[in-house]
Amino acid sequence: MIASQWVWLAVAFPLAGFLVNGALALRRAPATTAVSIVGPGVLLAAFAVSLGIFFGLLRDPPHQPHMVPLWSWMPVGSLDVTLAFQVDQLSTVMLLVVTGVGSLIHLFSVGYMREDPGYARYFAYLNLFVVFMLVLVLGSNLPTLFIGWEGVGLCSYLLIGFWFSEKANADAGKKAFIMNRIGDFGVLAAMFLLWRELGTLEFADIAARAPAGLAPGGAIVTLITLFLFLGCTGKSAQIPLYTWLPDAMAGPTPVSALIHAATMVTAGVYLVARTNVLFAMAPLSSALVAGVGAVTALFAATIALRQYDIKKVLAYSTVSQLGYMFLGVGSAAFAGGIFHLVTHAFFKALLFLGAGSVIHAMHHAYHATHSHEDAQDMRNMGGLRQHMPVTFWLMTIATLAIAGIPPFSGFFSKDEILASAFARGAEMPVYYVFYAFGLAAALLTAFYMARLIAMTFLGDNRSGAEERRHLYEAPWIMTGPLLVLGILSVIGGVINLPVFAGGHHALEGWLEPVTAAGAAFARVELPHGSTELALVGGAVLVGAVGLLLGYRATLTRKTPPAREAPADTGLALVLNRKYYVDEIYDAAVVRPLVWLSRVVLWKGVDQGLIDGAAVNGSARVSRGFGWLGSRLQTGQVGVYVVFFLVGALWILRAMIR
Amino acid sequence: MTDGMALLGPALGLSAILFSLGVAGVLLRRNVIVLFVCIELMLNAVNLTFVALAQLHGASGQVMVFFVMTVAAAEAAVGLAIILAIFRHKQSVDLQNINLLRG
Amino acid sequence: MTEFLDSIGYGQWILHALVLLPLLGVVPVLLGPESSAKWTALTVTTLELVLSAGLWWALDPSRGTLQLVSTTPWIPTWGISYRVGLDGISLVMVLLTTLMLPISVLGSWRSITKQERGFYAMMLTLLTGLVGVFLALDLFVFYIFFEVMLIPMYFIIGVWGGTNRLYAAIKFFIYTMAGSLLMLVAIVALVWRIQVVTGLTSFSYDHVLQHAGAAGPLAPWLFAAFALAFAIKVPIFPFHTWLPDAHVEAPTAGSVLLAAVMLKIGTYGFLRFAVPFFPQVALSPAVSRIVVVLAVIGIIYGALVAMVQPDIKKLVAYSSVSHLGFVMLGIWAGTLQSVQGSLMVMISHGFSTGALFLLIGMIYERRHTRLIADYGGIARVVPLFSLIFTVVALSSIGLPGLNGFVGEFLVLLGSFAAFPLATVLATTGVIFAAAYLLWALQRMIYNRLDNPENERLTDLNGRELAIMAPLLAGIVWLGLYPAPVLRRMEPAAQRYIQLTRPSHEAAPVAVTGSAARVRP
Amino acid sequence: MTEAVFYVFAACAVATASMCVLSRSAMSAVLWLTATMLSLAALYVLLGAEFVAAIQVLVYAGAVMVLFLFVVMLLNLGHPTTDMRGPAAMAATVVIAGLLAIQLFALWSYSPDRLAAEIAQAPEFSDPASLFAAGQATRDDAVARGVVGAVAAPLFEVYLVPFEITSILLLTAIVGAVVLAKRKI
Repeated sequence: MIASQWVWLAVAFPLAGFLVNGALALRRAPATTAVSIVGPGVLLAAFAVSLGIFFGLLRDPPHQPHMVPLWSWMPVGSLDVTLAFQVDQLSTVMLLVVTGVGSLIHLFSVGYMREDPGYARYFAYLNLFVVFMLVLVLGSNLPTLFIGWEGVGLCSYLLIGFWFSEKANADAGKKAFIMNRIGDFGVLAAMFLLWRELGTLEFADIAARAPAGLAPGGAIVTLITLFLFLGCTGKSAQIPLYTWLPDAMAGPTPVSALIHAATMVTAGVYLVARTNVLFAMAPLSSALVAGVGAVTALFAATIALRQYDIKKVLAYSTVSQLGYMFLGVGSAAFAGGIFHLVTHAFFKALLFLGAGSVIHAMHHAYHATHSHEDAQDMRNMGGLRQHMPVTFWLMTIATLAIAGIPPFSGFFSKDEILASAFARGAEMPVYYVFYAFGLAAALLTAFYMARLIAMTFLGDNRSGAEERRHLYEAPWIMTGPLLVLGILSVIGGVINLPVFAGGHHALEGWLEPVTAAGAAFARVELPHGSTELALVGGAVLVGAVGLLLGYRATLTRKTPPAREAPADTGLALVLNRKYYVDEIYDAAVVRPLVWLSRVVLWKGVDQGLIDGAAVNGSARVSRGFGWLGSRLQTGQVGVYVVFFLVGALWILRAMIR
Repeated sequence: MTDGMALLGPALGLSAILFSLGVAGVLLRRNVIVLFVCIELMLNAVNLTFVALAQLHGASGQVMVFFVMTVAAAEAAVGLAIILAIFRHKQSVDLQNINLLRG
Repeated sequence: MTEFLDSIGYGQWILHALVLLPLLGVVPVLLGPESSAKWTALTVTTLELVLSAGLWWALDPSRGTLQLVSTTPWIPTWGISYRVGLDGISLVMVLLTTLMLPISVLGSWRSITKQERGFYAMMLTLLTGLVGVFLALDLFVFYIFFEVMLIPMYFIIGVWGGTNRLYAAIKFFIYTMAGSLLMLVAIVALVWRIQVVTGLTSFSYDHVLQHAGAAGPLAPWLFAAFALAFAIKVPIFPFHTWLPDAHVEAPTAGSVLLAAVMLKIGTYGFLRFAVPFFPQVALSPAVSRIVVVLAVIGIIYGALVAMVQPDIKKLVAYSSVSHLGFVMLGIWAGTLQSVQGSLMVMISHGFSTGALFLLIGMIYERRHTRLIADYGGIARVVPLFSLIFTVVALSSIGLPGLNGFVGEFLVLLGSFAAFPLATVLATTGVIFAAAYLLWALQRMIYNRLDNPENERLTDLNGRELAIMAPLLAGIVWLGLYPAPVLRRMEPAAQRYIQLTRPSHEAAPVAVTGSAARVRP
Repeated sequence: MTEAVFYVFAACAVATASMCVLSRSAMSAVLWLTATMLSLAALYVLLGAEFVAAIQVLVYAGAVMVLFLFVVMLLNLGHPTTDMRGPAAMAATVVIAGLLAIQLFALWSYSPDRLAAEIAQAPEFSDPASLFAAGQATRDDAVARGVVGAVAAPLFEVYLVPFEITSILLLTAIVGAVVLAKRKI
């Protein structure tokens, strides 16, 4: 047990790791062993600290968060932004998830990235990411959170563009950063509004002052929450700012697991849960949150149906699952949203790492035969079950979890969100629609996950005869973390078991002190009895049907390898091209903006109007006068004399009376 | 009052006539040498004024005439040298052919 | 430290020493051999930096008034005296200046090869002008320093600049001159009006400040003249077009000083002179609206135009237009947070833009091109350069934890109460900032290395690292722990607010009733 | 008597000056100007400036005009048809020189009495008598010290520095003239 005051250690360890690895990265000579020890080591140390703090909190659950001020950051008049951490039930949960899942992914990376020339740089970035993520979840006020908020975006940018020599990777990183920035704009605007209205940026003070200082359901609180949610859509890849996340798969796969599945992208959900009182006070915004979540869940799931890149499927799946979480927090089930965040961290990290393991194997196989086939295309896989049994079984577990099959973890969390949305429908009927969307998304989720498993692991192998001999299971340093995540995916639901399963909503009770402020304004009464059972049964049924359909639809048809595959047509093409959203954004926003900047503003206004007309124009006018003057200089002395005499006469006229 | 003082007005009038004649010459002639001659004429007109007013103001007026003469001599020397140089260059002393000052 | 400074009478001579030392340094630079000019200049500027460091302790941080004031009569019949002094605002500006000078001298170490004596003499003269501008407390003396710094810069651009240097230098000169001459007229007119009312002819800052109300109906015109001079210097859209040309053509040191210090003279002028003299005019709704609209246009316009620049120096130049827009917004919003934020933006813009220009200069020395398209993928060959370039770019973008964020955040937070819509629009600037710098970053140091000329680039050497080290330290320090700087400036910022809005409380304004209810 | 002599020489001066302006060749213009100068020398005597008159004859009419003659002969311009300007210039000349003459001829009416009256009205000068007193003092001086001494005293006392500067001017002019006129140095 560790006192909460020592929470800064959890941040300091990865920070030290970042500095060490960063220094090693700048050296010409690789220091693989040192990096392998330092990189995951600091994470494990941070995890140990987190566990200690957690047990300390468990023994004596506080009603007020423990504040750990570090130093005064921006003291200006009555504004006194302190760099401070707060340890409470919510931040502890996040702390555990970040350091725990983070440790596993760091370990996995040791195996996955070992041969990369940028190994030390990779771990430096990864450690730095953890630093910022911890600052994000621990920050006791919005500016501190914002350090982490932007910091994780930076690390995401750096890691997506890790292999920066490919323009596509660098593009993807930049896109992620800029889209996140659009969201950050929202967070900033929300901060300004909060400061004006409440005179504070501390979470504790916001929770205390908001009920009195803001009108529930009023325009101000709605605006604040909308701005906050804009930030969440950027960070957590919701409509309309989701397009960066699939592109972000350009980064190394463990990065996708850590940043783009388990931790960073869930920051938006965390932020909503953290400011739950505001969202609870703004039912309109909550409905929007839930609605965007539900629509995103369904929308992304449809796209995932026709993706061939194994990571792209998982990316859209992540977008879709994040939609679920927002559906949850939008339905005032803040604990439910966090619950799904936790279980999703387990099984999605597992899925990504499993995919990483598969890609690793495929990559090595293609590398061995000097083939340039796409190691991530599922059409080139198939039948990997024989070659990678551990990965196969673990990914199957994760699939069952995400599909919502009891008793796996995803079942409980997903079910709770759907039930909450259904329950909110009693107050606002539009939530029934959201519920339906969620259910449909569940069906599609099960479908595309079954398709993924079937295409990858079942059926015949399509990688090629020569390559087949080089397909091996990953080493223990990679399968070990997978195994742990597999266990967590199975039993993860235990942290918040519902009553019908013999539990008592432990997580909900644990988070009670944090969500209490919001609960005063919006509280979900989960359905009981037959309704509950019907909902549960429906969800399970949908999941099972989806799995079955996906399995059958994939295996009954013969899948040709990528190089022989016919081009998609019709709806499949639209889905494969992600509804052309990227193209639409490009044509509607990016290109016009660049055109406006280049042609209108720069060439037109700056060079044409201001410089050309005004500045050089005045120069031209004075030169014109100068030319006129020089015309008078004929060089004929007589003319000068005439001028001179006329002037002299003029003066004489004035002098002689 | 001496005799000369009664001549102040007529002397100034004569100086005006001579000066105007000089100006007319400068405007009328193109030959650079004649131009110089006319300028000398104007200087002489001014000298007359100085001398006439010296009756009232004291010897300063006469001293000024010395200075004017000195400057005139210097001007004549340099000016004529310039004319020589230009003539060598252009084979002409006609002002119309000399427009080095053209802007 | 304070005791030590007192014991050597620091406060009595330091301001004069700071102004005179560089001027005296010109003599050995010009008389010495060509090869030792840079060493002399480095010694003098470093000495100046060391000397000026004591100001940090010499200033009483609890008072917002002007301190260490020293007056020497100069032209008594016109009421002109050599009067210098400083407060928290001048303090940080002077320190920024004295820090930037040795850095730019080091930055010119290899790149200036012709007429070195002249160049370093110009640099030292420029230092006198810059320090003097921030210290002057007599309008006439201020004007003189304002011009003094103009001339060396003109020569630095015009003699040691790029291919199109004459156009840029003359444009810079005439632009600035046009404004400053109007300002001179305004100064004289103001002093004359005050003389009519009070019977005392004095260019003294305090006297003018106290009686500026005497301007009467002339006030709008006088303010306009002051504002134009400073607006050109800032520069505010649409008076900014000299900046890209000057930056592109200037040698590295010129760009650094132009961006890091000289632009701040415009905003400093607003803070010190234009607004406190004529608060009724400057903060009237009509003028406020114009300034705020121009500031917001500057922020967004600068960012958008920066985005499409093919020349990296021009890109940074336009980004300056964008950043300085924040400063103007903050000054006009007039809350403690926004004014402090403006000051922070001024400082951190000095650090990050100065560092950017230095880095561009370093890579330019190697490749002799400023076109972004000529680079690409160089992170692989020059990792250290790329790392530092990335950090500096991120600080310019305003990443929290680095210096750029603090100022922008405070400006926007403080301005929101006064101009909500403008502030929200200005906030979009952070998006565009990310867009233009990251895009440039990607095209320069990421992507594929497809130009064989870039293969041979060498990474930063010791001297260059020594140049960047203090700047990087400042970037991180100001980003994480700006509190000492903020505390130094706070009384002066308070005083500015009191001067301009005597009726308002200087504390952050809670406009709405709801907030008032919450406050205990 | 004095006035009659004055008008005779004045008429001579105007006539010769007119001939100088109108004469066709440069040579005769120079000679006519010399005649004007001699007439003026006579007038100087009448106005009480005997020393100036002597210098006028010796230096001006003697030396400077000879220089002109030298140059005219050196250039050997022959007999040009005319160097008069065209009718437009003629008209301009008449207008400008006429206006100038009219303006300046107003000076004719200036007598010492009128001057004294105007000076007395002007607030800047207090006493017209002090001005005339200077003239009287010069005449007294001339009686006492001779005509040369009357001019020499102020020249070497009050105007010493300008006098020295004039000598430098002359030196410069000599050097300049030599440099300009020589083909090669």
